[in-house]
Amino acid sequence: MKNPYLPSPMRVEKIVIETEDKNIKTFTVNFLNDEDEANFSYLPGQFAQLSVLGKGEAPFGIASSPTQPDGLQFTVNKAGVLTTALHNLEEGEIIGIRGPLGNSFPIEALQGKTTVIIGGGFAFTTLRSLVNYMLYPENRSRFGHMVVIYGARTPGMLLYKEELEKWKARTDIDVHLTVDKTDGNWQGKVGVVPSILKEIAPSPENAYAVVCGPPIMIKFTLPVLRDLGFPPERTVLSLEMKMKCGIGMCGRCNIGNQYVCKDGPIFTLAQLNELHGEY
Amino acid sequence: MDTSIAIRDIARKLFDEKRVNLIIGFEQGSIPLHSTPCFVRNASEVDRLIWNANCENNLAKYLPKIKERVGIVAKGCDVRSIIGLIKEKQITREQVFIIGIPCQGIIDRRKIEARLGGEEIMEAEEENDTITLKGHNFKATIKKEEFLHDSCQACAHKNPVIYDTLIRDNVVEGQTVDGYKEVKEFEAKSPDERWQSFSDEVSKCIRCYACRNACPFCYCQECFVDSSQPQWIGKTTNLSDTAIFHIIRAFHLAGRCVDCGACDRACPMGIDLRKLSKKMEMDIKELFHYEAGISLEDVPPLATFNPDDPQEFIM
Amino acid sequence: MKEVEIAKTDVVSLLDNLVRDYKVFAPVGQNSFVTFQEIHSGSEVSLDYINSKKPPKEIFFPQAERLFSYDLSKREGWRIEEPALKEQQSIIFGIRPCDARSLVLLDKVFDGKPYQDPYYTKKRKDTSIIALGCNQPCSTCFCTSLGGGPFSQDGSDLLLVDIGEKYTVQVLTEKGERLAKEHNEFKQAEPRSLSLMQDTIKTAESSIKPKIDVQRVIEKLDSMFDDHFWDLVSEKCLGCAICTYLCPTCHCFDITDEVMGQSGERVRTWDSCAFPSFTLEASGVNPRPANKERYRQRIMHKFNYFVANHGMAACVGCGRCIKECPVNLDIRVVLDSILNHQDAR
Amino acid sequence: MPLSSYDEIHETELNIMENQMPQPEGKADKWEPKIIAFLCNWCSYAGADLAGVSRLQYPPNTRIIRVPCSGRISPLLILRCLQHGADGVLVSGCHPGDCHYISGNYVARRKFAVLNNFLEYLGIEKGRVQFAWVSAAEGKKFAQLVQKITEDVRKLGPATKLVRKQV
Repeated sequence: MKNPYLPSPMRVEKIVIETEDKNIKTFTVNFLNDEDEANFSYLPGQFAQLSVLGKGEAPFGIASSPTQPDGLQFTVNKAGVLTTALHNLEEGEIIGIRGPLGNSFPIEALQGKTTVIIGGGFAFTTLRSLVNYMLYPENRSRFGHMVVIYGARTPGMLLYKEELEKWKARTDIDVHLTVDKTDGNWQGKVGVVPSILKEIAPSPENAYAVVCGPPIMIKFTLPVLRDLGFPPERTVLSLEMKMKCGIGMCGRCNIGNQYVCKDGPIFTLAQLNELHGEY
Repeated sequence: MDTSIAIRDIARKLFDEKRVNLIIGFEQGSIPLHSTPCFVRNASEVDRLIWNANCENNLAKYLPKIKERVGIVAKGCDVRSIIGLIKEKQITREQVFIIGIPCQGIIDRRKIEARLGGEEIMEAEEENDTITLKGHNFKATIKKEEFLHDSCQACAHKNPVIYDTLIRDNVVEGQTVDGYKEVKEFEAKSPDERWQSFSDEVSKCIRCYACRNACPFCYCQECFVDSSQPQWIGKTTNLSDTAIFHIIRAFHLAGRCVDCGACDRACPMGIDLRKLSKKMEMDIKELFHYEAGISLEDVPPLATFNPDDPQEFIM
Repeated sequence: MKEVEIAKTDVVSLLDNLVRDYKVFAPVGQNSFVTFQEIHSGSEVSLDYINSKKPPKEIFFPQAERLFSYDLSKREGWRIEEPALKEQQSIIFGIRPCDARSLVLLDKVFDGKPYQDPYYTKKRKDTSIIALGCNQPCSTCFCTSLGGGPFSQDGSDLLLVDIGEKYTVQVLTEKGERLAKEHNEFKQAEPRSLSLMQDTIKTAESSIKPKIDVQRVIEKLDSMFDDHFWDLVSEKCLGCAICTYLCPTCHCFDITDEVMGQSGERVRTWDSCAFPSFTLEASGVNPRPANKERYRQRIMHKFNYFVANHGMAACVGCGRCIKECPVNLDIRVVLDSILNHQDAR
Repeated sequence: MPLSSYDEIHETELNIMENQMPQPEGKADKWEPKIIAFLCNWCSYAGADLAGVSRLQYPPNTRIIRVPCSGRISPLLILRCLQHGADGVLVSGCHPGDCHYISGNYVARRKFAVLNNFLEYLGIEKGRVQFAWVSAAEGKKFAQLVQKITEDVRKLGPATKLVRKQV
């Protein structure tokens, strides 16, 4: 029996500062042991527990796509003890990883459908994984048209800026970037994600909406999706809760009888409507 | 008049006159020798309110988060806690209507259980100065005064220091035991004996924090033990962690604790918490001539100073 | 089912024999209450007890347990050390049937699908359970409402029934059978003993009342999540962890790194849904910000969520939370008020 | 490093404290007292500085942590030192009347009086935790003080009572 509490070592290969406030960094990490690498097969939407010995452990959505050859990526916002410890790391240092944990975005269900991907702030990480996964040449034909609506407080707070540019250059994906506050040079939209969504009004026909963002964004986005005609069964959310074990035992991340770490973090709105809400 | 009835009459009047939105008192508990806190919101519910020698909780605990006008049934020690809370600006004097109970002391269930040696009490009936207990194989009548809680025996303020109404005549003040006797006995031991005894006590701790949560003065938004940024002390039941928890908990109550005994009664493991708090109380009295919860005017001792404070211990 | 019997006078010698081959945990009186402790001779045990202060869950799920340790002075590489899970056959002797039953329930959490907890399961698998039935259940016992009983066999390998001079012993599993065979203190049960046993069981079972309709509680809770009920029922709760820490079925935990100098360890410690820090996120958001949400979680988890996930309520009716609650917030009263609750909407 | 929040200040102090802590050594015969000194920025730290620039000799067993005021020292910081391997703790601030913040040391004095009694009451050896007033001009006093506490703690031997053991 494999001990699910034991982290496997990974080397931090690269650290990129993503945002102008320098509070969000993306870490590219690689397994030290081939065996660990072979055991780590994941899909977009899943997360992993990252360890800094002496500081603890915290869950992070996997920001890379399994189609990427260059290791795993995690984008980390500095907020607590562990994230601060991660931010203090230098390239070459070793961290621990447990995972992949949780379920993934409903890849099967998205096949042949239009996918409207709606993200806000630094919660865009697993959505980025999904977009890259779907855009991957060998996968692309399995999925229909893609629409991305992504918002941040300011242009400088958008993640993955170079990649966003590449996406924009493609014709099989509509990318709408928006900021709450412009900095003058900003060419994109200005406004919060729900209002931009309303403005763009993607058709719900044969389409899925995948939403990930801060609670306040989700709160105002869901009614817009409903009005646009997206049924709860085709509205997909990724949730965040405080987690410790990541394997459904420690008891804190439940929404009703579902554990976000084990049964989630991806739920359809239809599923969530069935559950008692504390999130 | 029966105290319970007197409380109900006052409570009814307070609701009728719209002077409070809520009254916190006691109602009959679900098992023998237990009363339980009771939140009454209108006149039709006042008959739930009771008074007996098992009304052990310090209801002042509930005041800090209450925003409305509130009536509270309060024993001598509870009133002293309310004074502290008013001084610490957790509640205003105007907001709270004190239904003061001159208190004859409350029963320490554990003392009775120890006397019974493991027999379960199935029924208990209180009558004036005695309680009649019934179990599977026994029936006994005990004198209340023999089973009062330690903090009640050491209590020098049985009558409420302040109040809006007094529910019955004042009782005769006076301690039946010297409250600092145990502290002094403890002090007489050698340092190693003291440490051993302290470690034995705190090693029973299961970190349930009932002592903290039962205490009217533990109202911090985030307790130091819960903080994760930084994590001040370990989460384990390692002696070092539990010892530091208990030292700091006692210290945080220095000059504030009124020896209501709520922590002691709440502790499921029977840790002698008063041995810590009484030492604090005694020292504060000796060093700074201060007794907590007696007056609304004087400044808490650790929030002020006197240029001539003792400092022999400082080099 | 097979029965044997053992004279009360032989229990000490049985235990003396058992401690030679097994790590034996049994009720031991200490500090005016009884807890389960490892014993080294039969004479340490006090079987004349109502129930242990702390539930025996801590034998498998200790309040603080090392998951692994590491050395921080090594900057290079990665070295974490798993604690060796010892090969040690153990016995819990004299556990009450409610607590034995709680282990069945904990198994569902720690030994489920898809993850198994190696620390718990290893100890659990290597342990035999010898339970002691309750001739005189407490006034706070409500095991029969939860599908258990003073002589419930769930979770036990052997079950002792006190019939005066002797215990009859119900042999419930292969593990139990082996134990009964290996130790000659266990004798063939006499017919008279068996009929005494039946009488004892019947008397004890009928002494527990009233029975709470837990099935209806479970169903009613389906629609009570948003009810004002929780504001009122949680009002007097102090938010301490007595009820969760002393509960034989509560199993929530925290994981922290504890460092001393350069040597660190990752430890798992009991945690409680009653604590604000349980769900407080690093961002400062707390999905269960007050007693209301936290007490609701406790009740919902035990009597609704756990049922949905594992087919049984996460309560065995041992009554510890009732006895120890500092404000007498009696879970039976809460269940009753759920039953009597009229939907306000 | 800019400190942005109250929490971060605490975290930083703890980190300093733990990093300052001399590493546990092998055998008892090699044991040397490890002492943490919390010195207020305005008087005692300057006093220590003066001891240094005056080239006064004192034992090297003490690690200094500069704090804004003796009033900042919470009993928890002291206990954490003892928990994490310090054998002694010294807290020093400005003389009464000289506090940069007018009354910080006066309030601290009351707190320390209670704490000092309480630690002794619990059986923590007298002398493990000591308090002093050292002004910016008292370089010599500081050197003598460190000399004294080092000797006191050496006599007491390694602190064991509050030391954290692993699970």
